[in-house]
Amino acid sequence: MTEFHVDTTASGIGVVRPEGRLNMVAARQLKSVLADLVAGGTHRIVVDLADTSFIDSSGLGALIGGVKSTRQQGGDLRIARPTEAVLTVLDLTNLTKILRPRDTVDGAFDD
Amino acid sequence: MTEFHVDTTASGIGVVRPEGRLNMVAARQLKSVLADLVAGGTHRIVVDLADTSFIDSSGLGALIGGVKSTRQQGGDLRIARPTEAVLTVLDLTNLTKILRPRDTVDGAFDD
Amino acid sequence: MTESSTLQALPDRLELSAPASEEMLDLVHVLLEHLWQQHEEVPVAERMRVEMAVIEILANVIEHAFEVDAGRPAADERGDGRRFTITLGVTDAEVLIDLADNGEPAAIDLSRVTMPDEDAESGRGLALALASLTDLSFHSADGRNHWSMRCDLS
Amino acid sequence: MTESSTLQALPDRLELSAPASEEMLDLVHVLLEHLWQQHEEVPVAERMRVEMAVIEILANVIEHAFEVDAGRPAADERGDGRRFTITLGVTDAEVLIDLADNGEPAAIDLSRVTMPDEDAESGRGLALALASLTDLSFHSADGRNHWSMRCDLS
Ligand SMILES: Nc1ncnc2c1ncn2[C@@H]1O[C@H](COP(=O)(O)OP(=O)(O)O)[C@@H](O)[C@H]1O
Ligand SMILES: Nc1ncnc2c1ncn2[C@@H]1O[C@H](COP(=O)(O)OP(=O)(O)O)[C@@H](O)[C@H]1O
Repeated sequence: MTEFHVDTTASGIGVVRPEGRLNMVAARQLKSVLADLVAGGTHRIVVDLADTSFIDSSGLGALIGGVKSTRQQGGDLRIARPTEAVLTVLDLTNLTKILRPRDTVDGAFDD
Repeated sequence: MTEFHVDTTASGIGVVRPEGRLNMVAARQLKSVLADLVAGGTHRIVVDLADTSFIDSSGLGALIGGVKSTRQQGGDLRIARPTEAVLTVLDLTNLTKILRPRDTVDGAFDD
Repeated sequence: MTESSTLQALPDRLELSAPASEEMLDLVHVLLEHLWQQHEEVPVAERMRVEMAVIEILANVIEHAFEVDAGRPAADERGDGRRFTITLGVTDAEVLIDLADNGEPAAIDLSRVTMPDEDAESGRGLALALASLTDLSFHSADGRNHWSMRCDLS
Repeated sequence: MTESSTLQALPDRLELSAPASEEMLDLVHVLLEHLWQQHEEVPVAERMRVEMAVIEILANVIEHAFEVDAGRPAADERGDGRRFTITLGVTDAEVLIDLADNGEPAAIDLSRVTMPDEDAESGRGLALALASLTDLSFHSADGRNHWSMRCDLS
């Protein structure tokens, strides 16, 4: 079972930390976690991937969906601290531009 | 992987807490943990089974072996806090006398 | 229908074929967890009984079924590999498990199995499996040993 | 020998046959962990590539291979159950995986698969599997779809 830890920082940024594998089943959950945040007015979101041991195309799809829905509201979704496995998938799918990895959760919205 | 946490109390009682499943592979490890304790002069041992989710006949064999080797040295091996799964196995194998479960680790040598 | 053919016809049965090595015990524990996930109706008492029996029998297969017997080379030395196949399923009324291996034909008489004395350090495996299950049977044919396990749902 | 027959002859291959349901993805992750435990020589980069490809292909099978096609009832409605069989093995030179299902014959042309644009929310599965592996092939015959995966050890 993949768990999702959700927090909001003092500056109103939503931080989502999936723990485990982001495959088909977990991607559906991530999608709804992100949709709930956006619907609740949180338009800047960091997905902290430090504890995400695996991601597949459906997990990527959920992240891209989050990028699009936050940007429509003038915000953004950024990813931080990807594991080696996640980096490999981002490389193979040419997504390191739209999902540029940040080193820290706190600094993910610094630029 | 089953892990073994080993401690010695102020009164010189060895406390072994296996974490996970006590099957064939882990039973061999438990056997050598117990043998090391006895060889090192610890003749009173409590095996804390609170985190032992499963035990099979080889796990039981390792515990019985520990009972015999400690008693040979004038000591004893006692078990504490068995889970439901462990209790079921003790019942089915008629071992609740030689391995009478104690409620607490601290009180395991009170009688 | 025999129990085995009932099991082999269950559309959601799980089947694993793997080398008969100790590391596979953990994999079979996980396989059982998935079986229970698919069948939440199986009470926890029956889950524990089935898990005990399956692990005992599989541990025996790993430990004994490939011992060099009367000078014949063991299965792995003949080159065909020490392997087992386990099939797990749940019907409305029972949990069914089949376990087959390609080891030496075993001479086992389950009617003579008894629980050993309390200070025995081994020899409890088959007795514990028998005590856990509603029915356990064994036969050896065509170079394979077959174990059939059944645990009725109360 | 073809890759599939090499794989089917490996004495320490792992084989799982199970219903094609989402819960099985986790079980296959665990199966891969056991394969790597048996084969510590496989570098971590290749482990990741194989895991990605296997999970992508299996997720596709679970999602697409049983869609009702041209009015024919899906496999599970015909009563024979949606199932897949996965076989995993490691030779001196490569990791080999076969995946077969009894779903509708799929019309898949791997030579036409491309990676979609960066803002696409789906359609990356097969492209990612292709990019991860040394070789991926597909064919459909006798009512079964077969995927063969190969990842050379560098
Ligand atoms: N799968 C098997 N193949 C061959 N012999 C077996 C098998 N299982 C059990 N036996 C024989 O039956 C005996 C009793 O087995 P068991 O009750 O599990 O106790 P243990 O394995 O601790 O000796 C074993 O010592 C072995 O000689
Ligand atoms: N196992 C399969 N059986 C039938 N059709 C498939 C299978 N795998 C893929 N397809 C088809 O190929 C298309 C592309 O698949 P894929 O690249 O995995 O992207 P996605 O699944 O996100 O659409 C799918 O939309 C589907 O139409």
